[in-house]
Amino acid sequence: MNLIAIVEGLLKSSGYATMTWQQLVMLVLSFILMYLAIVKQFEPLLLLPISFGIFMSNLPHSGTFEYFYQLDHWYDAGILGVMYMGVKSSFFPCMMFLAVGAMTDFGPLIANPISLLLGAAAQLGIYCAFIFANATGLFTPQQAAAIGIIGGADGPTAIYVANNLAPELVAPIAVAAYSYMALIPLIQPPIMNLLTTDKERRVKMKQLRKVSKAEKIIFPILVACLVSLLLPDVAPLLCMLMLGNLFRECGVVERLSDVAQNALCNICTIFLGLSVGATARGELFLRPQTLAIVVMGLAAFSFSTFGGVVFGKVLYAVTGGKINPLIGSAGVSAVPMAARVSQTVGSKTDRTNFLLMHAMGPNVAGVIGSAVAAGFFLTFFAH
Amino acid sequence: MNLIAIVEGLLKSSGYATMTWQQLVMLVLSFILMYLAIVKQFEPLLLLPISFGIFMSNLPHSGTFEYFYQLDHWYDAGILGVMYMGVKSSFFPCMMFLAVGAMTDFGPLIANPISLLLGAAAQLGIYCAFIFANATGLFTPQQAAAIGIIGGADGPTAIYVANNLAPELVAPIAVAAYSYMALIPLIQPPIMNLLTTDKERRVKMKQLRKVSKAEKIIFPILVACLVSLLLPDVAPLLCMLMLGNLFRECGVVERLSDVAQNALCNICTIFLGLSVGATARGELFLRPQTLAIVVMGLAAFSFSTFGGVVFGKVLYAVTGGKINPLIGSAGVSAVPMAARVSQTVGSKTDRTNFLLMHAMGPNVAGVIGSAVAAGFFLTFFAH
Amino acid sequence: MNLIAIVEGLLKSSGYATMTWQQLVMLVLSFILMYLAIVKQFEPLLLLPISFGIFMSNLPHSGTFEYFYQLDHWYDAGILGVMYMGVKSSFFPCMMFLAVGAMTDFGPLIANPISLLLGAAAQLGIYCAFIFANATGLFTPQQAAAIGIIGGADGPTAIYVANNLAPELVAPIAVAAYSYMALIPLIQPPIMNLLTTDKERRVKMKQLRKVSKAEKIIFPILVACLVSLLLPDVAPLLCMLMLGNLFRECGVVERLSDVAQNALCNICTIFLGLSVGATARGELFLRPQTLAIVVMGLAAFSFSTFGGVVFGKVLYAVTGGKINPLIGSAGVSAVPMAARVSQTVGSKTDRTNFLLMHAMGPNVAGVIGSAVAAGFFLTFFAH
Amino acid sequence: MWTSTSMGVPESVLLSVMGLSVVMVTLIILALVILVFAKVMGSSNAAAQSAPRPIPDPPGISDEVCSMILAVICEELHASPEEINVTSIKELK
Amino acid sequence: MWTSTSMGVPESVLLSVMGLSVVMVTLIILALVILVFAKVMGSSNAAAQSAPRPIPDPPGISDEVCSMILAVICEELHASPEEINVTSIKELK
Amino acid sequence: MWTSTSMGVPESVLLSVMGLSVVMVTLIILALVILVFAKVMGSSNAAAQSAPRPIPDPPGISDEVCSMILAVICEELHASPEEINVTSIKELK
Ligand code: NA
Ligand code: NA
Ligand code: NA
Repeated sequence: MNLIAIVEGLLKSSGYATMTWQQLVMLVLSFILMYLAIVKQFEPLLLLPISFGIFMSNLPHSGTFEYFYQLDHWYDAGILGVMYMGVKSSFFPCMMFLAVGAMTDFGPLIANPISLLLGAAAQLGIYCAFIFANATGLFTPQQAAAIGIIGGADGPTAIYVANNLAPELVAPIAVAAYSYMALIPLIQPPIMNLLTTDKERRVKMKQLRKVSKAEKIIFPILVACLVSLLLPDVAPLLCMLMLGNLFRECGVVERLSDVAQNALCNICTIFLGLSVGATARGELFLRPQTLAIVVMGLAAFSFSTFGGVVFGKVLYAVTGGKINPLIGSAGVSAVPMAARVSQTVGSKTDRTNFLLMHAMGPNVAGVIGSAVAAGFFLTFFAH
Repeated sequence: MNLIAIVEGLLKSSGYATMTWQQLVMLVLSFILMYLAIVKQFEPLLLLPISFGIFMSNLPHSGTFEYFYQLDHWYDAGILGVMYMGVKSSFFPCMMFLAVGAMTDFGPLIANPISLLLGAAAQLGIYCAFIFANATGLFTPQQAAAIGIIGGADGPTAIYVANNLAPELVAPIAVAAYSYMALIPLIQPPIMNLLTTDKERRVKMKQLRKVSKAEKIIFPILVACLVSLLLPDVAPLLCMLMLGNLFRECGVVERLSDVAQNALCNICTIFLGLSVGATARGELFLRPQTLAIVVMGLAAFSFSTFGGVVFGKVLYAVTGGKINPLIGSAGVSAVPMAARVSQTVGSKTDRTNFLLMHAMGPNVAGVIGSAVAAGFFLTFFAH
Repeated sequence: MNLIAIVEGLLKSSGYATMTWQQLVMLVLSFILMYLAIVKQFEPLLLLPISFGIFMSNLPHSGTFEYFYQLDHWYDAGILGVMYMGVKSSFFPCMMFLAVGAMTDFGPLIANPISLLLGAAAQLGIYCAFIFANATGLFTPQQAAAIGIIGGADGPTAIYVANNLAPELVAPIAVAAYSYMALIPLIQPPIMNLLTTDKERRVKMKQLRKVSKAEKIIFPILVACLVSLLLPDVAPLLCMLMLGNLFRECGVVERLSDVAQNALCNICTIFLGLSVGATARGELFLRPQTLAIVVMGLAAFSFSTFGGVVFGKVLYAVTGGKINPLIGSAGVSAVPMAARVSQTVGSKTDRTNFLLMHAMGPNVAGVIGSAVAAGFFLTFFAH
Repeated sequence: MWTSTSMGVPESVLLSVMGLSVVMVTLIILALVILVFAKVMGSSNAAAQSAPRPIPDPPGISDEVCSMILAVICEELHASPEEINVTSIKELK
Repeated sequence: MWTSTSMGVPESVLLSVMGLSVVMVTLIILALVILVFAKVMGSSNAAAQSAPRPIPDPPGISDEVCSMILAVICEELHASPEEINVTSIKELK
Repeated sequence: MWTSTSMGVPESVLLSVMGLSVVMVTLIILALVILVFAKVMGSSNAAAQSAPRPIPDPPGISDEVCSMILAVICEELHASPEEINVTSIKELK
């Protein structure tokens, strides 16, 4: 042993000496995503951990991420590899939906069940992206389905489906989904303005009825039961969503509702983000497919908006002008961003038009709609 | 592929087509338990997750629960199956006891150590139920022991023992234990009134001495040490209880005491409840044994109350009327419900009689008593 | 079966009958550590769980701790054995560093980058202890390296390195590290007074410049990137530290920063402490090596202090008296204890001299310095 | 159900039509069930009025805080709590 | 210790008597140890009095809130905080 | 890199010198990068002044509490909220 040998060994094992060009590109990409998360505030709660996961995983020899199920000992998978157990088992997406449920008020939807139709129509983009993805020939149908679900604009649903149908695409799908959710205020308004007339945008909707506590308690149980029986494959996700909502509405388990929304949710957010990001290894991520996913994600969001607004116009016509078509775009979910966009576009045409509460109905319906769409794909492709 | 084939496939795989009668009964049962938890407020913190676990697990094909240790890959066990790892390893019951310890003030017990005798006497029901269960011939002695522990009126102890001696009975035992704990205000008063005279119920006990901080700190260490050495099998449970209490009393680890009582406790409550409920699969649950467990659980609670009150009468006689026998019933534990029942029954006879603090002694002693009883059974049957 | 047989069986399986002398000694040792933690307040947040882990693990037959990876079924490892999974996988030390990062303000270091040199010099003790440990012939070089890192005065770093290079020594190393961190106010002042002149101690340093938000955000990313590339083996630990700091400084993920500092940190503290303590089984712990570790830990702390102060004197000379050498001792880290010691010693000489903020720079630099030293050892010995 | 590793556009379109129909039908059923349910609950509005929920405290104005404020005011006016009657505390945004 | 898959009533009763005795004896020992301990600690009351614990703030009335209320009152009366002396804040239920 | 199960003192010293050098060099590089960075950011002080961070509310005085206190005072003085103008609320320690 001598000094020179030590220095040589150090340098050889250092990341500076062994970095591949893919890793370098991924590091730069992770910095860009951090910038978008912190400075542009693109869904920072998830994009910041995801980008840091990409960063850590692409540091050469860092040993922070291995697929634990490919190893003899799971505990050698590295810090992010250990966290990935919660993704592989679908535990984290389910916990995220538990939190979403506990944070969501389904009142506006129960008061106005027609919202559900808008929430259904705004899943159009899922299928458009699915068709496009199949048409490119770059993807298996399973992968195409996972890409389509980006159009559902629900992070946990997208990650859950990707994890079950195309685990190798979890990272680009998650990044695309959360990025476009942050971009909703840019993507939707032009489409909404293009499709609606000034008169339609001025429609003021009548105030929603009050929803009784009993209805709010029974609603999540009812939805969980009916949908899970129809599409068993989406039961874990949907039941967790509805359990969270039951915690919220039943009024006797404040403690559980609180922990689901806060400590548990935040812990899972960190681990989910980091380990999803960690799957984005340069050699797999830097392929034409990733670019195709980004393009199709945008298409999915656009067509979902299109579907929601056009169906809103149909309802406007059918109801004789009682429904403002602008609330249709909120059906893509991305709670509560999309509902706020409806409000903003509406109030730009008429400052006294408050659409927010009416848009919340389709908005939360979109969460259920995406879950149903996910269940259909899972039933069809997972067996 | 054609439309009809898709529809056919969907329907065939749907839960509506494949539901068994047992699953239907279990779904209805889960709704009843939800009703009891939410509307009647039967220990909702645990019964609501348990009932939802039953609901999810009995949805056909939902894939929410498999026994992970029977699979090649634990991560395919479903969301509730993954949570069940914390039950199988006895992690959750221990964490619940950590929380109980951090919430419990053993001051009244230290001030009046005779409480410990009442806490011991009120374990009578454990042994009565154990004898009855053996007499039916429906159960193995291990199962009988697990059923007996229902009479201890401590959820975590019951789940811990059931998990170690009769894992197939965890669900009915947990449901029975928590249900009867919620019913304590109905079960105990008639027995208490029947067994005591008006004169006994009017006894006013002298105020408890103040307990020094040092005593409170040394108490948990002392109990953990003495009992764990005598009955090593109950050490995990009892040490966690006493560690929680040490966190509380030592005054230098507020952070740990707080997290044990709140975030950690609430997270474990959700997971424990859901996964315990999930073990209640229809084909196993809907057997005569379950009914027998329900009956014997009631017997266990009744005889425990009987034991506590009768021993209270003995102490009343021995001390020349210084002990109010009503505090004996609090020895079943079910903290702090049973102590409140003592207070209520006492103040019905004499409005100026405040028994609550005196009943807290036997009440918390009952927790230790049940743990000792559990340790005895585990020593005898687990090896 | 008869009464006598039962009693006999009970007694035979009881801990009173089967306790070894080593276990007895360990129980007494655990009580002493509890006393130090509670009454003397020696880093109680970790020493209390560690001492309770020692207590539980050395109760005969308690079944609270087995090495899970030596068993057929991990879930039979006992409550502390299950927790140990988070140590074995290095998960808990990384989470502790996430919390430390989220609690640390690197502002004083960024404002005065020369602090980094003091943070480097105060790692001297690491290498002294490493040389001593090798000289005794009692330890392998891996063990010697793990012992040396005690001198870094960072609990998570010490546990991380010990876990990777010498898992059998995790317990004594952790106990030594946390004990000496608590003793810093006794260990450092004599050395500081011995090495510095009155004039040096009176140096008042000029106020630190304000650090912009952008610098604070970029700093953790920069450090994580540069150091992880140079020494990939320490990447998991260092990246987590810097991620925590990024959560803190970026200002857009309050929720994540909060959970990292509180719920997640506290939960991991309990589990880490208990399971690290549990590895201290009497038959392994009560060896001359343990005593040697205790002695060398003290040497490591002393020489680190020495290194920091002497380098402070060098800087004092080089800068013409602008640097107060007392802030050098803070470079051992042990945040914020060591910085407070600098403040106290300084203000004893001149009541108007406020060194605290200036000492915070070397103090937090010491955390990075220890991590770099750890990375060097890991690179050299782990492969 | 699908076993091939690729899917042509016609099948994709067919499956998409099918999928969107499933979503639509499911959510329509849900909407109907909710409507039926609201009727069954005895025309919800009436029900809601006949069993008014206890109004939860507006966040941030807990009982303790209110009574504390009252106590301070009493201190200041040298009045006893019984003499003062706070009819309502309004939160201003 | 028990290996058979069933247990008759006599054995059950015997084991139960045994079990209840173990519980009783264990808790009696604990009670005695506590009593001894209280004596050893030098008649606990004296000890407790010599080292009174600091009384924790009643929950819900934190220092900040109190001082804030004081500040508001000062604002209102155009008085400085030093002129007003809040002797106590009582929580009303 | 090291495979033997023991290490003599000379090698230990050599490795230690090496290790301390690595620590020193790494942290010096970091220090330099930070210095360069501070320069690049256009002399940080100027930058910090040109983009002042929004001052967060002092903990414990949330908007709701303030407006609530205002409401109580209005109640007491029979004044409407618009007539009163709270210029600042100071927290006293
Ligand atoms: Na959606
Ligand atoms: Na009990
Ligand atoms: Na250090």
